[in-house]
Amino acid sequence: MEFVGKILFMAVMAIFVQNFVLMRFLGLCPYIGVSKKLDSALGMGMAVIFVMTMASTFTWLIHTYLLVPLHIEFLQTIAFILTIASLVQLVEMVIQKTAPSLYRSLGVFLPLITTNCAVLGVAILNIQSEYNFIFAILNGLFAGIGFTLVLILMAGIRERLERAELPVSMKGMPISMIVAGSMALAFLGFSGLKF
Amino acid sequence: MTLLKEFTKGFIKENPVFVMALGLCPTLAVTSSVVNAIGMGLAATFVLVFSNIFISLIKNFIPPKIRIPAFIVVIASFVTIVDMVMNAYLPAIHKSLGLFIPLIVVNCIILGRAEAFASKNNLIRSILDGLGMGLGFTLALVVIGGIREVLGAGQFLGYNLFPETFQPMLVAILAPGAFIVMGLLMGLMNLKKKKN
Amino acid sequence: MKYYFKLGFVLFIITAIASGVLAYMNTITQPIIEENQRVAQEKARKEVLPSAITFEEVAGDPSYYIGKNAEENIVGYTFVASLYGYSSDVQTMVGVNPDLVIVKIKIVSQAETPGLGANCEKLEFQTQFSGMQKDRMLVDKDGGTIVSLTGATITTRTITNSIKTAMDKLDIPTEKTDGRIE
Amino acid sequence: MSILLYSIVTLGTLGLIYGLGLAFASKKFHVEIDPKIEEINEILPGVNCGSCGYPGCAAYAEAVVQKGAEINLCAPGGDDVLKNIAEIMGIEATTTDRKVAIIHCQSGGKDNTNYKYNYQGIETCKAAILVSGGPNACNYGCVFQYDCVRACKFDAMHIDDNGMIIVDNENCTGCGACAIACPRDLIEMVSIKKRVHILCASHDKGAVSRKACGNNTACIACTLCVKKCPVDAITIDDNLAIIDYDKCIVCGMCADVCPTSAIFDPLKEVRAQKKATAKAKAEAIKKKITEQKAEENEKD
Amino acid sequence: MNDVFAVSAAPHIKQNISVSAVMWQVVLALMPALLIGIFFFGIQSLLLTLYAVVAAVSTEALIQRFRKVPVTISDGSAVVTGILIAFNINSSSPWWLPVIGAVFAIAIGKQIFGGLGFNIFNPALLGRAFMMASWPTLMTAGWKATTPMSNLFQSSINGLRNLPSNVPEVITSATPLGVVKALRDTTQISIDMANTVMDNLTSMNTLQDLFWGNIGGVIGEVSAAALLIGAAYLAWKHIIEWRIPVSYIGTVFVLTYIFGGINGLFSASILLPIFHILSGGLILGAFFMATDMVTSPVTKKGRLIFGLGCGFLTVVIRLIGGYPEGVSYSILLMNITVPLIDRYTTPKSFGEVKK
Amino acid sequence: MGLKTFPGGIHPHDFKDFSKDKKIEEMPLPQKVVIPLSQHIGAPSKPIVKVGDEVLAGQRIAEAGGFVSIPMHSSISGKVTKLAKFNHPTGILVQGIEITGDGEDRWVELTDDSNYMDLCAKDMKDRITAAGICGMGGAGFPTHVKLSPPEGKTIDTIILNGVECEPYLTADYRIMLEQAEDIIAGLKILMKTVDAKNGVIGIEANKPDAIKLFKKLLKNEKNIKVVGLQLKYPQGAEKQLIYAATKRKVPNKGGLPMDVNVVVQNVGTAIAVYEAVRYQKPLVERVITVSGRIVKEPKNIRARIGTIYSDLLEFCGSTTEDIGKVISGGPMMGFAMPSLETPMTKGSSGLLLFDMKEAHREKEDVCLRCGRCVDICPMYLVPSLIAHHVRNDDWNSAEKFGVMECMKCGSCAYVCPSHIKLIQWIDIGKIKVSENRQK
Ligand SMILES: Cc1cc2nc3c(=O)[nH]c(=O)nc-3n(C[C@H](O)[C@H](O)[C@H](O)COP(=O)(O)O)c2cc1C
Ligand SMILES: Cc1cc2nc3c(=O)[nH]c(=O)nc-3n(C[C@H](O)[C@H](O)[C@H](O)COP(=O)(O)O)c2cc1C
Ligand SMILES: Cc1cc2nc3c(=O)[nH]c(=O)nc-3n(C[C@H](O)[C@H](O)[C@H](O)CO)c2cc1C
Ligand code: SF4
Ligand code: SF4
Ligand code: SF4
Ligand code: SF4
Ligand code: FES
Repeated sequence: MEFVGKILFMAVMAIFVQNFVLMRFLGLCPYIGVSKKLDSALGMGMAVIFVMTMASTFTWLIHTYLLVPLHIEFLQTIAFILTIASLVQLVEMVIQKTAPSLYRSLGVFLPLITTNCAVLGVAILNIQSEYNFIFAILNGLFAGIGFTLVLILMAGIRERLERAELPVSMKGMPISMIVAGSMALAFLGFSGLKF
Repeated sequence: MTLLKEFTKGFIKENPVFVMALGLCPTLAVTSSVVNAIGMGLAATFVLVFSNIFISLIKNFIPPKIRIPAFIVVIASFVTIVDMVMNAYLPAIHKSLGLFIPLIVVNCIILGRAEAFASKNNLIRSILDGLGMGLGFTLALVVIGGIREVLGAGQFLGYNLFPETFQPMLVAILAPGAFIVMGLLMGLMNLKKKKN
Repeated sequence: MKYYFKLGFVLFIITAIASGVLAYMNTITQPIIEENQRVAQEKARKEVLPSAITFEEVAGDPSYYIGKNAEENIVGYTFVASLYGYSSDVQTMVGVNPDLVIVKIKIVSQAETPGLGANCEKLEFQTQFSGMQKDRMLVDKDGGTIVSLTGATITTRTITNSIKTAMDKLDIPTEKTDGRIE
Repeated sequence: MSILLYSIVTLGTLGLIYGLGLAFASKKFHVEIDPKIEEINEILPGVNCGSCGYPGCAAYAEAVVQKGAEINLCAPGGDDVLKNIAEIMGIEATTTDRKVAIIHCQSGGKDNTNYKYNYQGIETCKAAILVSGGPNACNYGCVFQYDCVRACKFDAMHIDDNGMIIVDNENCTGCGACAIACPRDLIEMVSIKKRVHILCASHDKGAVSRKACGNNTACIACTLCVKKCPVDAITIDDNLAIIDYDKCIVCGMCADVCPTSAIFDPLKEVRAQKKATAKAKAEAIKKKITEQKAEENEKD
Repeated sequence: MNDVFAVSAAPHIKQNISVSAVMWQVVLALMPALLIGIFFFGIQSLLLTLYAVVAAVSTEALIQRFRKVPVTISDGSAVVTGILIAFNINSSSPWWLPVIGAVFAIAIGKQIFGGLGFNIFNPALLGRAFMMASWPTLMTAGWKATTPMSNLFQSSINGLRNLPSNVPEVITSATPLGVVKALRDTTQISIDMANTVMDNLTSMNTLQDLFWGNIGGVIGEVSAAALLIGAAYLAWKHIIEWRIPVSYIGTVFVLTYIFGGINGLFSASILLPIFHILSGGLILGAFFMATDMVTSPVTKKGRLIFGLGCGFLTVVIRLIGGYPEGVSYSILLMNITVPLIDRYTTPKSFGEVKK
Repeated sequence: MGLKTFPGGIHPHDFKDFSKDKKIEEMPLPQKVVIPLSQHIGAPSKPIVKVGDEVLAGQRIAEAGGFVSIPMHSSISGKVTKLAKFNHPTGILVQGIEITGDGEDRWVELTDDSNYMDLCAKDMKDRITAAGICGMGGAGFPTHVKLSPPEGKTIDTIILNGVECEPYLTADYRIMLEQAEDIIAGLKILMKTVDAKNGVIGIEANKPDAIKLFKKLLKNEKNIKVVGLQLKYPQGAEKQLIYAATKRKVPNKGGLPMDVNVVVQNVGTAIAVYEAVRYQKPLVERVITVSGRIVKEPKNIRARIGTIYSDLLEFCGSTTEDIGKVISGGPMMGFAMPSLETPMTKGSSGLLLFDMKEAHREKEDVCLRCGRCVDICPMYLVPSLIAHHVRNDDWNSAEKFGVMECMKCGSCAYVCPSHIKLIQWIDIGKIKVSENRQK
């Protein structure tokens, strides 16, 4: 029971209270870049959830069974990014070959993910927070879900903003930033959540 | 393009933050104070310059298929160096920048410059480009950090600007403030561009 | 196939060089970093338990240090209390005398809201804990005497509770020492 | 020192494994993408105007490479883009003749044209013509709600003081967006060199259309132009003169004879100037001759 | 007879209604609450409201002038925003608080999106969230429950102070919701005492005070009765529709009944949900802010979902969140989801679906 | 009373007091009529007379132009004076036949077949076809087509539409009071032609005397029901009426009444059918309401088809103030006309005159997203979104959101606080989408 409670708490923290995008400033580039259309946002979100979970898994293994025993934790950054980059590329190639339709809706976003702070961020945070293997994977999953949630919400809003008579100089990036800020203001409502 | 222009283009015209909107995460995350902004800016500049140097040196030996992984290794190495050095000699700033130092690796500015510039240009130009872009990045960070620190804490570089009774607008140094200040600055840039 | 081995080889070379350089850098910086951390902790311990000269680590969960003065007498203990506050883990270094009366506390790590919870780093706030005992330690909102930070009751409660739970968990040998100080 | 060794070995091995893994994967899961698509996409202007008939530049690039679409469809890109695409595709470029928009109505502008009722509704042409056949007295003419101007992405259509629409031939790329937007089909794309056109689209009888036209420049189907045209480029179709641009040689004769000035001659001023200089020359010669004669007379 | 008739597309008759009529009626409907606010908190509340309204209206005018678009301040929407900003602060706030709040609300909350009809977030609530994040102490402390004018009433909170003197200061919080929050947060109080306090809070007396407004709180939320009068007027004029308020309040009712008690599920008396509904900004939020048409779904089903979501989030924040009150955040959070709700609740056209 | 209704809809002020209690008056013979050749949905009729021909009232002057078309008859006796394009209530120019009257009102011979109910269904239908009847409720769909369901479709119920939910109009109300027996006779004929077992007459609650009258007359008819309906616009719209009266839902996306075994006809149509079958009298006259605040004497007039509106107005004593707007039909769905020199058609149910103030239409504001239009749309559409997509030339989305399902009842535009001309946008959308579909 306690275990379930812990997982629930972790989920709520990662998705709402400490949302990766709005509160931790991780993964902003795709958040702004791929939120123009709901369909792409969904594709990107799914891709990110997948990659973040995978990355959490592999980086945790590498850290725990390679870097720590050999006392070469200082290679963390370089080992993690290599792992993530290769992982993403591998996934991309596999999907492209085996599921072309999935690739068309999802795969195009994969290269973007390599340079997404959120993925490397969650890998490092897992280590910093000293999560065990299960929690590390789950944290990756929840962080990805949190990212996807705000990405989709943002995409919905931006599709509606297409209809708005915005001041010309606010179109595009600037208004997205303002929306993100307003979303962050609203998400402050979750802060202090405890149970 | 003259060498001077190569250097200065990153300040305003091709400013990586305002114009190209790259590297948004550190831009917003570390600009709650000017000190952090400078720290981050200089760290990124260091990585930019040295990875540019390195990449323009080794570009001819790298087969195109593994160009990206190779660049990433180079960049990651410099990032790790910065990380270690700052931790050793500037522990305070290192602590407040926290996670975002290793994340310089994935900062799109750096990989972007390596890809788009250093892998195609000679050493001198690459250095100037890296330096210019890095300083442009720093400049942007300092501007944002300055605004946020003054509004949100009533301070600049840690010095109080206002009398004790002043109640600063806290939101400016919180997450929402970061986004909104950034959005307004970008809008302002657009407005100016339109006027010209 | 040969081509691919070449690719792998180039990547190998690059990573090898990189890791070599990094390993070298690490040998230079690592001691400094560790020293920094040690000094910082030592300083913090000194700060919360000024009468101690040397500290002796006692492993446990959480671990604590026994502070001894020049005469090798136990003058108190220090430990780190930590709990999740408003938006971050707040870590407090606590120094207690052998009677478990707080000598001093110091917030060593927090990322609470600047201007609110972050004010817990202010001296005025920290000094009010000096001289407190576990059961008397209560935030004003809960009927105690600890004046909470304006607009940051949560942080205040967090710190107070974290110290309490840490004290509960510590199994400091209760035998009294004669070498009383202060 | 062992750390150094560990580092090199670990990371090197990681690098090696990843490199090999990717290499292997890239071979196993290789998918051919035509690099030409990318190249063409980069050359295209990227305005996504749709004048090529594809949903955006990227789609056009794909269509060129994979479906063998015509390479001269991009109007905004013009000859430069055409040449570049031709180069990439290795095809001989056939340069497009630059076309611009002309408007077959000049009924005096929004403020001067005649109206049959006071239109109260949304301000678009396509809506206005649906309400009782359009507010203007002429059932064929421009309703001046400026759908065409809004459709133009290149700022090539301007509204003058009278509310009349002027095509800016400099900016016009010939994309044809305005022609599609106009619900009265008043806009036609013609070669910039052949901009002679009828300033009227009314198929009403002469008297009716003349009364309705705010500018009195209606085509009344008097057939004078038809008779005058040296290459028989003009025909009358249901009370309206139509120019066949395959035949038109831009001589401007039709415009000269039109009793209602309903034909636009782009070279009118040039011609007038030419005429003036010719006249001046002739006069000079005449003068010279008279002078000579006078001299001769004097001599006599 | 004039020579040209007017011609337009059908329909040729039109309901006598316009944007400005709607807005000014909302202003009218907010007046009872303002009057009660002035009655309990003094003339200061009126001044604060005026500051906010003037700031909102002039910001709107300035920005529209700058953007060179028609100035539409006469439509009254900025006035509504201004009033609601002032309604969201307490009467002892400094004058600049509502002013800055209103400027932010109009500039960032509304005009930057293109003005009326295009904003995603409820401007007044965005303004409130902004003030809350910027000056949390001003926004949460310093409630003044009564002024000399209303001394005739006995504040329920004062009534609570008559409890045994060993009740810690935990319940000195000036708003009833603050008390509930403190009860849930603190571990320093015995179960018995907590139950006594709870019982006191949900007593008929307290509820009456909540209903009439004899409590601490922000200017606009103080009297449920006054707000309900305004809401009834709007409902009668068909300006607000039942779905959002009903699903919102209904959800709060059910959830607080199930989870609201301090001794586990279903431990609350049936009066607790009523206490939750009457206290805090729920009535103000449910009838005047969640119903803001610009920032709520256009479809009927969507509005039900919207109300449901608001109710759920409000209860979550009140019971386990960091704040005693969750109305404004919950509405803001639901504002974010409106485009998606609209998208997925588009009704199917009338008629049996053809196979 | 358990009044029935449909979901959605609005409650506009009904303005029927102007003409509600005015008995139907016979319009004196006009000097001139213009018979447009498109008075109905479907192919235009083909003229069979030349300029100069002498014609009698009731004489066929144009043939049906196809199956979905009707023949036209001269409505007065006189001479054909012009074959040209004339104004049409919809505002466009339409081919028509002008007949200048001789003032004598000479008719073709009419029969009186009192045993008309013994005719077989086919003969009845033939007479209806020959009489050139198209729906008189406004849409103008040829009646004989509705009465010829394709193989496999059966009709079990005929609904007579006596709703007249449009404000101002009272023509149907008056004929229901004054010609109730004819209407019932027409209904019985209609039922026989398609072998329908049930008849329903739907009447709105604001005509209680009509409901009472029909209830009385139909006391002994087991298979004909009178259904009282709540007062709500657009109760008279076909799908809504069918739902209100029978709880049947016509399928969306292009479903027709016959898909739920129903045919709906206007009460006026029923009279025309009765006269056509019994007397073989073609459709050459109808009742029209002339109304409006500024009309001197608002009236319900029985007038010949093709009468020029200005003549009708003169018969009502012209107006008291300057005319701002002239509407053919009801105020919700009728057409504003640029000119009064326009002939009335078989579908013309009203002529309304507005002064300048009533004619004034506000400019559009931006959409408030208030959702009123969504709430009241009886077709469950999202008019604001459709309008937005049309505005942006996004025809696919417009189609996806159901432009083609809209019946243009105008309720949405009526309630919009931002004065958005929703119907106008939807109209553009309909045209573009059907153009695209044809491609
Ligand atoms: C933007 C923001 C930041 C906040 N930061 C803190 C904080 O760092 N620490 C804290 O204890 N409460 C914080 N709060 C919580 C509020 O101040 C809240 O009032 C708190 O629950 C206790 O209030 P009190 O101290 O007035 O009783 C914050 C609130 C907001 C809106
Ligand atoms: C919005 C709307 C309102 C209508 N109102 C009426 C009405 O009040 N009376 C009527 O007879 N027909 C009305 N109609 C027309 C009917 O839908 C239908 O066409 C008619 O009853 C069929 O009879 P008909 O063919 O005899 O005209 C309305 C149509 C629409 C779209
Ligand atoms: C029923 C109703 C509720 C409203 N509620 C708010 C509100 O909560 N906050 C606000 O700023 N404006 C409100 N307005 C005014 C207006 O809709 C608001 O300024 C728009 O959100 C600005 O685009 C309301 C208007 C109406 C008709
Ligand atoms: S829209 Fe018309 S005027 Fe504008 S560029 Fe295209 S063709 Fe020329
Ligand atoms: S679109 Fe056609 S009708 Fe409209 S303004 Fe242009 S030319 Fe005139
Ligand atoms: S969308 Fe069509 S059917 Fe719906 S209310 Fe508007 S006009 Fe009527
Ligand atoms: S009624 Fe008008 S303002 Fe309201 S949602 Fe519909 S179109 Fe928009
Ligand atoms: S800097 Fe681009 S995702 Fe973080």
